[in-house]
Parts: sequence; C-alpha cells; structure tokens
Amino acid sequence: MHIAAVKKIIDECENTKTILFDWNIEAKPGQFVMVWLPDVDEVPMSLSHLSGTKGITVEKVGEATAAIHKLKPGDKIGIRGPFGNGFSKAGSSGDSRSSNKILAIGGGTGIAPLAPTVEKWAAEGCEITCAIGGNTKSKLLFSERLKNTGSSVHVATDDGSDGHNGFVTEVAEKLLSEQKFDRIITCGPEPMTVIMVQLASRFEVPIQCSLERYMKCGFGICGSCSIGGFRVCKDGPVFDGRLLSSLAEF
Amino acid sequence: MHIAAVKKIIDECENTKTILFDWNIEAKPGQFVMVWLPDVDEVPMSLSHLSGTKGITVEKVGEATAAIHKLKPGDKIGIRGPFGNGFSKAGSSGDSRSSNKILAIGGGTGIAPLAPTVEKWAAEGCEITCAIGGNTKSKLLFSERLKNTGSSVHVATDDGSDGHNGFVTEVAEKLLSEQKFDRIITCGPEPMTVIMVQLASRFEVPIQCSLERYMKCGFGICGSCSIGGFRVCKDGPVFDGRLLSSLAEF
Amino acid sequence: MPSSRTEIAGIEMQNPTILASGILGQTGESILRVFKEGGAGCAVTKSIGIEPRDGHGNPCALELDNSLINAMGLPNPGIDAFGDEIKIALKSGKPVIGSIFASTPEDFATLAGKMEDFGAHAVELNLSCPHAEKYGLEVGTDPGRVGDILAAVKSKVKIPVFSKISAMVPDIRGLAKTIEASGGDGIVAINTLKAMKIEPEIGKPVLRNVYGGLSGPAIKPVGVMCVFEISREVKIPVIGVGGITTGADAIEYFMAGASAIQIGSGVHYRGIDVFKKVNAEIIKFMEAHGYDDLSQLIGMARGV
Amino acid sequence: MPSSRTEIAGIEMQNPTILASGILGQTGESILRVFKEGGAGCAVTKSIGIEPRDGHGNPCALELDNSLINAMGLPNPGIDAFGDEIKIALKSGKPVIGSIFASTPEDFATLAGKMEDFGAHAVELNLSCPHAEKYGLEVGTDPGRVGDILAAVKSKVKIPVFSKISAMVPDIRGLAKTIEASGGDGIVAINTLKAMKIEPEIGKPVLRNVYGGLSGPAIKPVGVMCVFEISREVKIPVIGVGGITTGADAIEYFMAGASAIQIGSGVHYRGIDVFKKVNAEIIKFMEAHGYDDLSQLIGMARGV
Ligand SMILES: Cc1cc2nc3c(=O)[nH]c(=O)nc-3n(C[C@H](O)[C@H](O)[C@H](O)COP(=O)(O)OP(=O)(O)OC[C@H]3O[C@@H](n4cnc5c(N)ncnc54)[C@H](O)[C@@H]3O)c2cc1C
Ligand SMILES: Cc1cc2nc3c(=O)[nH]c(=O)nc-3n(C[C@H](O)[C@H](O)[C@H](O)COP(=O)(O)OP(=O)(O)OC[C@H]3O[C@@H](n4cnc5c(N)ncnc54)[C@H](O)[C@@H]3O)c2cc1C
Ligand SMILES: Cc1cc2nc3c(=O)[nH]c(=O)nc-3n(C[C@H](O)[C@H](O)[C@H](O)COP(=O)(O)O)c2cc1C
Ligand SMILES: Cc1cc2nc3c(=O)[nH]c(=O)nc-3n(C[C@H](O)[C@H](O)[C@H](O)COP(=O)(O)O)c2cc1C
Ligand code: FES
Ligand code: FES
Repeated sequence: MHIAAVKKIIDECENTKTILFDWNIEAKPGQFVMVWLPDVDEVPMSLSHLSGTKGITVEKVGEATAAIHKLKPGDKIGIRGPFGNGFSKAGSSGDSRSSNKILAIGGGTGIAPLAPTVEKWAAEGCEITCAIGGNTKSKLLFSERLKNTGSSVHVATDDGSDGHNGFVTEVAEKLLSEQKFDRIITCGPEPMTVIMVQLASRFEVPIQCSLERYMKCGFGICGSCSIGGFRVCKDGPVFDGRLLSSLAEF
Repeated sequence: MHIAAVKKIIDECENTKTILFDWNIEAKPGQFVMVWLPDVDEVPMSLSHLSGTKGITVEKVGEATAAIHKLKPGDKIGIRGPFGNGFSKAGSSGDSRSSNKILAIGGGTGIAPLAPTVEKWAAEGCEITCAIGGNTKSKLLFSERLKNTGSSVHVATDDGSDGHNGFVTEVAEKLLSEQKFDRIITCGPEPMTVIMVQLASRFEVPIQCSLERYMKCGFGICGSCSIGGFRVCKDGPVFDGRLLSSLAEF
Repeated sequence: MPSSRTEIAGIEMQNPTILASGILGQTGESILRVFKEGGAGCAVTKSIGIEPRDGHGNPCALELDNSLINAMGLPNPGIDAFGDEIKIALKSGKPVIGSIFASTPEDFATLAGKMEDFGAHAVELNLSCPHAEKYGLEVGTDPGRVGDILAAVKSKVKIPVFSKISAMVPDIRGLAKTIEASGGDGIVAINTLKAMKIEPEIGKPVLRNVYGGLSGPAIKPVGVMCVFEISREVKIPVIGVGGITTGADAIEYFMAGASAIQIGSGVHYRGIDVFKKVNAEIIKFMEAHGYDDLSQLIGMARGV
Repeated sequence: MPSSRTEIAGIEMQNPTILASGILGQTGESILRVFKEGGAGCAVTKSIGIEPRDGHGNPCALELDNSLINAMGLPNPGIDAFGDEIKIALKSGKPVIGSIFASTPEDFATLAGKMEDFGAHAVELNLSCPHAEKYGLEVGTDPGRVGDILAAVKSKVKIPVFSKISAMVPDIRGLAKTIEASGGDGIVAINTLKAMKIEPEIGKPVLRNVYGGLSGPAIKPVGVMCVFEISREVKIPVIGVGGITTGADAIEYFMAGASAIQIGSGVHYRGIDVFKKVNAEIIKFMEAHGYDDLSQLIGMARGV
C-alpha cells in the first residue's frame, strides 16, 4: 500500500472534486486504485490523472466519498493499485482494426478515466470525438480538459442546460450514423453502457466499456466483483462489448 | 539450497577426491559451501573450482567425508552458499599495499581454496610463490595445478618423500628471509596458521589466513563458529593476521 | 506421460489441483471459469453459512511482501441462495466440494445436508477461518467440539466430510486423531494464519476488521509441516493448502503426505490458469524423475 | 532529536533494539560485539539449560524465500559454564537478559537463580521453541503449566521474569492473562513458527530434525497480531519479535503495543549493525512525524 499525502484539491464541477497526490508508478489509462480513508472505508476510484502526479476525481454520493471531499492538502490516504486492465488502442484479441478515429462516450464520473485516455491517445495522433453527458451543465465533468486535447467535444444534459437536451447516447447514435469510427470507448452509468453496446453492435464498431461493481480485494481473488465469471477488478474494468453481450448478468 | 548432480569425480591424491558439479553462480576464491549429504550430514567445504563448473576437494576423515567419497556421477547433493568473505587482493581496510608479489602457503586440504585463488590472481598478473605441505608425497594436493599457473611451487613433506623434509612453514620462513612479498595468503591446519601469523609479523608482511571451525548455519546467525566474537562463517573464513593475533582464543 | 490423477475418499480428480475455498468461489460462473480456463481438477466453494452475510468492511485484503492478508469475514449469500451456484458449477462435470461454516453442530449438519442435496461431491467444514467471530478458528481448535460437529455432520450426510483445520493449535496431531476417530473422511490443512498489518504512516491497523488471515508463499513451510505431522498420525487422506504457486511447491506437499493440493493466493500470483501451470509442472517433474503415478510421491518424505 | 530510550520492568535501554535469543548469543564475546559494533540496546543470551547440549545435527538452518528456518535444537554449554559468558557480556554496561529452558518448574527456578547470581538483569523463559522435544513449545502452551513455572521462578528470583511465548496457541490472550496473574513481569512474542522444508529433488526433509522454526520477514504479520492481542489484554510490558529488519517494522510493533523489540534473523538480512540501522530509522521516523518520545508510539494502533 502506498501512503500518499494530498497535494492539491480541485473543485471540478458541482459535487465533484479532484484529489491530486504524488505517486511514482506507471499506470495505464482506464486503470483504477483502491483509496483507503482510515477509519472510514476503502473504495475504488479511476485514475483521472496519470502523470508523475496522480489524481482521482470523485463525486460525493455517500460516506466514503464525503470523507474524500473533506480531505485537506497534507492529509494522508492509502492507495492500492493500479489495478485492472485499462483501455487499449489495440482492442481485444482478434480485433485487428487500426485505431485512428475514436469515439469516446462518457457519463458523470465515468468521464474521469476517459479524460487521461483521450489525452494520451490524442497526443499519439488519434482523431478523437468525445460525447459526454450529465444531469445539468454545472455537473459536466472535464469538458474543457477534453477540448484542450484538440478533440471535438459534444455535450448532452438531461435538462438541456448545455448542448443536446437528452441522453449522451442520442448524441452517440447521431455521430455513429454520420461518421465511420474505428473504435468506441465508454464509461458511465450502466444503462448508458448497455445502450452503447447495442449501438456499437448495430454500427459494427468494436467497443470497450469500463464497468463498475462493488469491490473488496481489488486484485482478483475474492470474487466480490464477478460478472458472469469475470472479475471486474482484474479481467476488467474494461470489457469488450461482445463479451458483455454474451453475459446473462449484463 | 541448490541441488546439484555430481558431474565428475577426480582422485586427487591419497584419500582425497574432487567432486565437480554444475552451479551457475558467482563465487570468490576462498569462499566455501555447506554440502548436504541426505540422511548423513551437512559439512563446510571450500570451493576448489570456481568456473561455471564448481568443485570441492575432500579428504576422507569421518562419516560425512566418507559419504562424499562414496558419491557417484549423477548422485545428488545439496549445496548452500557460497558463504564467507574469501581472499582479497586489496587486503583488509587500512592496508593499501599493492599485491604484485604474493606468497601462498597451504597445508593438506587447506590447499583446496588456495588453488583457485592462485589461478585467478596469477591470470590477473600477480607474481605468486607457492609453498605447500603434506605428510608425504602421495598426499600433496594440487602441486601440478599450481605449477600450471606459472607460479613457482615449493614443496615440503613431513617424511621428506618430496621437496623439503619438514614443515612447509620452514620453507615459508626461508622464502620470506630471501624475498620481499607484498602479501601472504594461507590455509591449512591451525598450528601452521599460527606459525605463519608469527612469521608474517616478524617479516612485516600482511597475511590473510583462512580458518576452520565447526559450522552449523553457515551464514552468521547461530554463533556456533565464533572466535572472539567473530564468526568464521561470515566475518571469515579469511581473517587478517593482526586481528587473529589480538584474539585470546586463537 | 505420467499421470497426476488422484483420488480422495472416492472422489476422482483428473489432476490434483483444487481451487481453495474463498477464492473466486462465490458464484457458479466463477467456478466454471476456474475449471475451464483455469484447469483445476476440483473446486471448493466459498464457505457458506445459514444466513446471508456481508462480511467485513473494506479494506479487507491487501498484498504484503510474499504474502496476502485478508479479512473478508465470510461474505456469502446464505445456503438457500447457493443451490443454483452449485448447479452451475456442476455443469463442468468435475467434482465440487461445498465449504460450510457454523457455530453449532446442528447448523453444520443442516448446511451439509443442503450441500448434499444441491449435488456437492463432498463438504469441507471450515474449522479454521481466523477472522470471523464465533466461527472458524473459534470452533475448530478444541478436539471435543470438533468431534461433536463431525458426529452431527456424519450422521446427516453420506458424501465425504473433510475438515479444514488451522496451524495455530498446539497439538495438531491430537486434533487430527479426533477427526479420524469421529469418522472424518479427510483433513484439509491449512487455513490462513491469524495476522495483522499496521500502517506506520497512519498509525492504525489497515484491515477494517483489524485481524486477518495470512496466505501465500510466506506460509508454505508451516503448511507443509502440518501436512507431514497429520499424515504421519492418521490414515485418512490429507489435502495440502498454503502458499502453493508452483509445481515444486505442490510436490513438497505430496512428499509430506498430501493426496491433493488446493491453491488460493496462487490465483493472484500466477493468474487463473495457475492450476494448469502447476499441474504441467508436476507432470514435468514426474517425467524428469521417472515417476508414472502421483501415488509414488505421496508421503515420500515421511519414508513411506 | 527525538529519544528512542525505553524501559521494561525497570530495565532502562538507551535504544529499544534487543538481540533476540539464539542469534550469536552463545558467547560473551559475541554479545559484546553485538553491543559495540551492532549497537543493540540490550541483549538476550542463547537459551541455556541445566546440562550442556549439542543440539540437532546438520543441516540445521537454511534460507527460504523471505524467511529462515532453523532447528538448532538448543545447543548450549549448560548453565554452570555460562557464568563467565554473562560476565564478559556485562562488561558492555548494557542490560543482559538470560534466556533459559527446562521441562519442570524446579529446573526453570534453578536456572533463573543462577542467571540472577551471574548478574543477568532479567530472565526470559523459553516457553516456545518449536523444535526441541520436551522443551519450549511443549511446555509453553498450557496455561496451567505456564502458571506453575512462573510461580516457581518468581519465588526464586528478584530480577524481572519475562515469558517468551509462541503464536501457535489457540488463545494467546488467555495465556497472556495467566502470565500476568502469575506475577510475570513481561511477555515476549513471538518465537519461530513450527515449520519444515522438503527438498523435491531429494524427496526428504532438509533439516536433520525434520521440524524447525520459521523466522524472518514472512512471520512479521503474525508477530504484530500477537503483540496487539496481548497488549490489549494485559498491563505488563510486551516485547515484540518476529521479522523485524527495518525501522518501519519496529514501528509496527510499537504501534501494536510493544515497549521494545528484538531482532534475530535481521542480523542475517542487514548485518550485525542491524540494531544501529533500525534505531536510526526509528529516530528518523519520529523526527519526520514530530514524535519526541517512543512512548507516544507505543500502543498507538490500539487507539491508546
Ligand atoms: C472500477 C471503479 C472505478 C470507479 N471510479 C470512480 C471515479 O473515478 N469517481 C467516482 O466518483 N466514483 C467512482 N467509482 C464509484 C465509487 O467507487 C463509489 O461512488 C463509492 O464507492 C461510493 O462510496 P460511498 O461510501 O461514498 O457511497 P455509498 O453510500 O457506500 O454507496 C454509493 C454507491 O457506491 C457503491 N459503492 C460503495 N462502495 C463501493 C465499492 N467498494 N466498490 C464499488 N462500488 C461501491 C454502492 O454500491 C452505491 O451504489 C468507481 C467504481 C469502480 C468499481
Ligand atoms: C570453512 C571450512 C572449509 C573447509 N574446507 C574443506 C575442504 O576444502 N576440504 C576438506 O576436506 N575439508 C574441509 N573442511 C573440513 C571439513 O568440513 C571436515 O573435514 C568435515 O566436516 C568432517 O566431517 P566428517 O563427518 O567426515 O568427520 P567427523 O568425524 O565428523 O569430524 C572430523 C573433523 O571435522 C570436523 N567437523 C565435523 N563437522 C564439521 C562442521 N560441520 N564444520 C566444521 N568442522 C567439522 C570435526 O570437528 C573433526 O575435527 C572445511 C571446514 C571449514 C570450516
Ligand atoms: C481472499 C481469501 C478468502 C478466503 N476465504 C476462505 C473461506 O471462505 N473459507 C475457507 O475455508 N478458507 C478461506 N480462505 C483460505 C484459503 O482457502 C486457504 O486456506 C489459504 O488462503 C491458504 O492457501 P493459499 O496460500 O494458497 O492462499 C480464504 C483465503 C483468501 C486469500
Ligand atoms: C538460529 C536461531 C536460533 C534461535 N534460538 C533461540 C533460542 O535459543 N531461544 C529462543 O527463545 N528463541 C530462539 N530463536 C528465536 C528468535 O529468538 C526469535 O524469536 C525468532 O527468530 C523470530 O525473530 P526474527 O524473525 O527476528 O528472527 C532462534 C532463532 C533463530 C533464527
Ligand atoms: S474485488 Fe475481489 S475479485 Fe474483484
Ligand atoms: S555457523 Fe552459524 S554463525 Fe557461523
């Protein structure tokens, strides 16, 4: 376990903060960590910042996330990981497409692992189109950060306060019908992911989906996070859409 | 523990055999190993061969050494180590002499760790004079091997059957009074070592002596091999003559 | 090619590697995957109790040097919800052992009866989990109590009953004899060692439950010792578990007297196909040393 | 600079690192060296018995992954020959604790009396060695027997009496309470774990004695757990031992409740000056975290 002192805290959007800390370790975009708040809990969080300084971006939804929101610079947290497979430009085995043109679909804090992925792949020369969604304008995460990568960024809000009035999946459907993508990556609420898997199948584009499940060990031995025999913490959190379609539990 | 199959057995001289085995590890001249004969015992033996193929050269004196003499090619033995410090051309700290001209004094199986030392140092350009002793001609170890290094080799036997009739320390005394040496290395029965330490002090030549003590762990924790607070297995087996002179137990 | 087939109390296994209880054994699908992708010869389920249980809060598992520590706290869906999982696991056609935990002989018997009804090939009594109050180790060190539990379970079921015991008892041979005398069909040794981790920078225990169980390579020498001691003492088969990640580790356990071995933490160290890998290494060892049959190795270090 | 001084049952130590019994403690000269060159704050002698004893044959110690295993078998010169060694060790001016082993309360009392006469600052009762028949673990797991031994020793000597116990007991808290109730002045935990090593290529146990004791980093999480459990239960001081090689390891034990710590295998892992190194690391940690006094750390993880 790595013990990190909180270095900086950034208010990202309503109810969501980024916690930055130093941790000298290689991590891949889409990987997550287990964050220990002593006396409170330990919860899984995607890495939203991957350079020398690492970061997590956390929405307050309950006790552990509230404790994260109360952290001050200098406070110590325990970090285990990085865990999981992360997004892959190469795709899963048997998938030999190139990854020049990518569609990234994110909802809520699901945008947290997408942002560093888009940053990295854009820098490597991919042409990325992002579509991100949230309840309302003040809850949209990382829209500026994504734009700064040079990607085109489409926005959807449930209340129409910014961009498309409706679900981000509707934006995705439009984009898929207009353009040809080599690959889709997605992270967000499970209903969004389910629709994206269907869209990807319809438009015959490979899709990688990052899932969330209740986690205990984080490294693949306890089985708490199983979905159809696969461990979200170890075999995932990023799964190929075709695998997910084949699972009864999804 | 390394399990080695006996590769080759060489009859060296009366009652003394060399056991060769493969063991891919770095060892310094003067280091020793603990040799496990399953169901019998485990005993310390100097490494007499240090290249890719390692070897020990063993005089039969009791149960364990008799078991070693009974080994056949292909038999398996357990090897722990290499242990101990080994001989050092640099000498102990505070001793900044060069080591061009070296006197190597060996008695009995004490010649076993000296031979690879002389081989190595001679190849590195040292001018080495060897004096080795044994009870009788048929018990003299490695005289040809030492000659092959290009060193001058003097011999002493207790019964005069070869070379000087008497102790090897007498040959050493003569050499020391005739020539100027940078360093003496020695290994053999303890009375021989005691005399060599006295000679070294009289002729003001630094001396390194390899000692033997009853050993159990071999790596410095049990204390069985202590001499004046020093562990023969770990702080030795090679000790500086001045340190030995200061110890009551020597 | 030499055969690593083995048999314990009439249960035939194509290979002697068994999934240990608590590792990926909470769902039928996971167990299926351990068989298909992993190559296990047999699997033990997560330990199941009478009622559903959440287990301890997080953190509940972490990696230490050369070992893992966990305090899952026996999370499980309760026996009644577990029948379906067993049924899925049984689709593999391989033997499935139902692990159960309880505080009383009666509850153990009830659980064993249900496991038998579900089609489990055997039950494994968890008499050794070191981090769940009132269960496991707390009921499993006193020979009298263990005898009572076995008597109740044996009078209830026909399938073999294995007892999984802890190394943290002063007289493991006495305990083993009691188990044999009470009709036990086999002994599984060892469970995790009671242990804990404190984080100096924080000044607190890391596990939410404070205490946990140590597993992985660090505990192997203790496990091998227990198997050796037990198998010298009793005639019923012994299943070895603790720190096995390689074929050589497994061979140590066989030579100590184990008729089969279980792997838990090894799934972390070498992946889900650790069973395949370990079995291949066992066969390679047997080939290199001229053994045809696993039984030639079993108990060898005891001079058997 | 923060101070790492500590005190146990009236014995003052300039630093809290103590040489554990059986490591280099067979001669006075070795102990002197552990003080002078090694920097230990206190030393425990090898366990000494009534009669001289050779111990077990070779092999009797080997290195495993992350641990050592040994079956020295309590080799020692016998108590009467040991007075001179204690006298040499006492030249250091530092506290020396005499470790003793026996099978009966009377022999323990005799040995303790002689250690007191020799000038030892305390005695440590070896109730936990796992590889010497009739001694150690075989007399040290039953609270009744331990109580009798302590009663006999306490009525014989005035110097503090420490009891060194094993982790391999089902109820370490009960044992600790018995020790406190019987007048024990401190508890030392833990000794090595009973273990063994089989060499697959040979098909035999490696240790001549078959069984040995596991020490070193692998056992630390078990030792920390025991110290935590014991120090929650009793008021007498606890000395932590098992797997300590760094300052961070020592801090874990302090936070668990240890008032001082012993180092054995650490001598192998980091050299004879492991005591100096560990103490320097403790002080550095205290400095970095703003602690002045070791007592601030002791029991911290228990919420003390
Ligand atoms: C791989 C992964 C990556 C994640 N990344 C992020 C992220 O980048 N940003 C973010 O804000 N959130 C992320 N989450 C979700 C985050 O873990 C939960 O919001 C958090 O655990 C809630 O804890 P709580 O005590 O505040 O809320 P609670 O009141 O305990 O629960 C609120 C919700 O969180 C779920 N939850 C609680 N504990 C866990 C747990 N141990 N594992 C999984 N889910 C849990 C509950 O089931 C419930 O749905 C991620 C989850 C996973 C599995
Ligand atoms: C560092 C070192 C290097 C050695 N190198 C060689 C060598 O290269 N060739 C060689 O022939 N001999 C060497 N010896 C000596 C060798 O270890 C003994 O001859 C051997 O242990 C005798 O065992 P045994 O059972 O045959 O005889 P025993 O009948 O047991 O004893 C014969 C003699 O050997 C001594 N001895 C027995 N066991 C041990 C032990 N565990 N440690 C040390 N001494 C022991 C006894 O004290 C006695 O003096 C070395 C010893 C040491 C300490
Ligand atoms: C995460 C985890 C959960 C476990 N759960 C159980 C359990 O429910 N029942 C049980 O009898 N043993 C349980 N164990 C113990 C293992 O079955 C096994 O005895 C132990 O881990 C030692 O084997 P290993 O070193 O191969 O892991 C668990 C171990 C781990 C690591
Ligand atoms: C070679 C060796 C010899 C030991 N001898 C004794 C002994 O005589 N008496 C005793 O109480 N403990 C003995 N022990 C146990 C240690 O004192 C200590 O409790 C144990 O090794 C755990 O600590 P460590 O991990 O720091 O080594 C011995 C340990 C070793 C490794
Ligand atoms: S959280 Fe334990 S297996 Fe995924
Ligand atoms: S043989 Fe154990 S210290 Fe040297």
